[in-house]
Amino acid sequence: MTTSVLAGLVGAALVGLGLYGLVVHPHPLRKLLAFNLIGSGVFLVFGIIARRGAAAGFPYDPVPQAMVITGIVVAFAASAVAVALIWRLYSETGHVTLDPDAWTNPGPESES
Amino acid sequence: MTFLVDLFRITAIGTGAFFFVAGTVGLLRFPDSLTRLHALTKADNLGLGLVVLGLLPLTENVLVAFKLILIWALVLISGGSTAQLIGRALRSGRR
Amino acid sequence: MSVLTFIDIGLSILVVTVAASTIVMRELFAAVVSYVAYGLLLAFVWIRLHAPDVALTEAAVGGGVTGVLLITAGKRLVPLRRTATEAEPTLILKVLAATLAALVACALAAAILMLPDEPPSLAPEAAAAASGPGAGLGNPITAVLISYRSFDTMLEKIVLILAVVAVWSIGTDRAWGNAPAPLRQARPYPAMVFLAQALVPIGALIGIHIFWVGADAPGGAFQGGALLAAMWMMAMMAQLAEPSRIDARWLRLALVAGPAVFLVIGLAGILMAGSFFAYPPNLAKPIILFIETFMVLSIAVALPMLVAGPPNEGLEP
Amino acid sequence: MREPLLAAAGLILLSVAAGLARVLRGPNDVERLMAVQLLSTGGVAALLLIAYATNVPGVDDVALGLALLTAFAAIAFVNLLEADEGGTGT
Repeated sequence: MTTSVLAGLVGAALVGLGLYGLVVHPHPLRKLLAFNLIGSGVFLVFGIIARRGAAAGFPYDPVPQAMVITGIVVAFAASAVAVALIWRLYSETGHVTLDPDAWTNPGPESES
Repeated sequence: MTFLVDLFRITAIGTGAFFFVAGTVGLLRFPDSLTRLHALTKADNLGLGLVVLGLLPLTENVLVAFKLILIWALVLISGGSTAQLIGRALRSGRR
Repeated sequence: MSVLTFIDIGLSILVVTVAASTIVMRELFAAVVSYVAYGLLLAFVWIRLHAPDVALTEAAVGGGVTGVLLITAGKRLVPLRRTATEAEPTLILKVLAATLAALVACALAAAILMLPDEPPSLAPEAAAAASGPGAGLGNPITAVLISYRSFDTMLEKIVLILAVVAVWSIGTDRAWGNAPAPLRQARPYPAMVFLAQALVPIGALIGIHIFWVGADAPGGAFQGGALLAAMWMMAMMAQLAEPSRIDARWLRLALVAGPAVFLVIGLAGILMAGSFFAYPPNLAKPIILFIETFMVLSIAVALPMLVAGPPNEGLEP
Repeated sequence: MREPLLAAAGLILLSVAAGLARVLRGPNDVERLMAVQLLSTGGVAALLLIAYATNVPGVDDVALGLALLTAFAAIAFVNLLEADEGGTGT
């Protein structure tokens, strides 16, 4: 059981956990969080491919690592757009939900 | 000489690790949030300082050694201030 | 079984447990705290994979800034934080989802365990790039980012700008040109102001240092820029700075500076070295540092604007 | 020479893990904030020890970044908690 295999299994577990959260959570921000979990799991799988690709005197293959760095920043940009969309949805409808039926009903804050 | 340096290093790092364990024991055993905060902030910052001290002989040059000390200083400043903020939030929460 | 193996196994269990707690926590705040802790812990795994560059990026962007983005969003949606917005899924759906997720995870794990024994590697090509157009860079990852895969890096900066444009466009028409809502409404505690005043200058210096050493050691434009962005946001939270109006000229110039300089120099490569994004070998290092300087600027400006969100409608007094 | 370093790192990591389990469980949100504190001290110490034992270069910079980011995250969390108490606009 080498470090990279272990990290790869962690990556697989993270993808699974994130997928479960994405399906189960009704709140869009929680879905976004779960989605980021999937993303970092995929990055970890990239990371072990980088570590296994050690060659030419490097302890790792720099190309996948560079792609992961790019990927982390792009994932953040996408999350920011998603957050802005959720905010606008809330200010338009008074709801934070992806269920279109709820948009026509009175807001949940009037009930509680 | 090397023996003395090794002894110093192992003593410092070992004591540092001990303080981390002590901090966690406090965190788990103390009765309320403020005392737990106390255990965490005091013991762990001392532990980090000792670990940094123990790592200093391993650094390759003065710049790296300086950076290690800077790390500790940063954690001390931010740890102290955030502890203050957390304590304040705790008190206003209880009111 | 060495001590290191124990650490690896313990670390893996810890990361997966904290990740699971971001999913199972009932409240958003608790989930976000777990997520930040998870992002910081993930840096350890990257260090174990000998990837300090990625560790720093993951801690800064994946843990810190994404966490703050979610916190800020949660804060703006405070009225709905406690109430359920939709019915919880039924038990059957949960079991189905768990089965599906477990199947996907197992398939992925199987693929990882069955990776070919002779791992494919682009390291030799990257090494060639590092000794060719990226000459003089001691950090192979920076060489890959700026030279071997320069196109990706430039387009990634453009993605950041597009994201800023998208976030601004999501605001209402009336708000166009205004500043985003401040990151903090109430007056900050003195301890918070002290902390920001002490850390922001040191942090900015560290950010620039990490960018500067990125040519030869772990670090680089992304990591340095992300730290600078974090420091700017910290100043905004302590009310030492306000978010800029989105129609400010300096802001827009700073946003496009990185990709624009990159593109111009890439085009100049056609004239000077014969192909797009080729650098004359003897000038490669100064040119790359020149491009990276503007990229740091763009990243340091884009990330806080993405966190601050769309422009604010009401003109606050 | 690396075994003592790793043993210390393992011990610190273990106490960080136990502490995280305690504070993340709550019950109040302020207590959860201590998770960030825990990682800024214990996390940085364990990171430095592991990196020195396994010869990963440039980890001092990673640790510097980690120290800054934990402070940043702590400020952001305190910010949210106050909004929760209804403390807006003074």
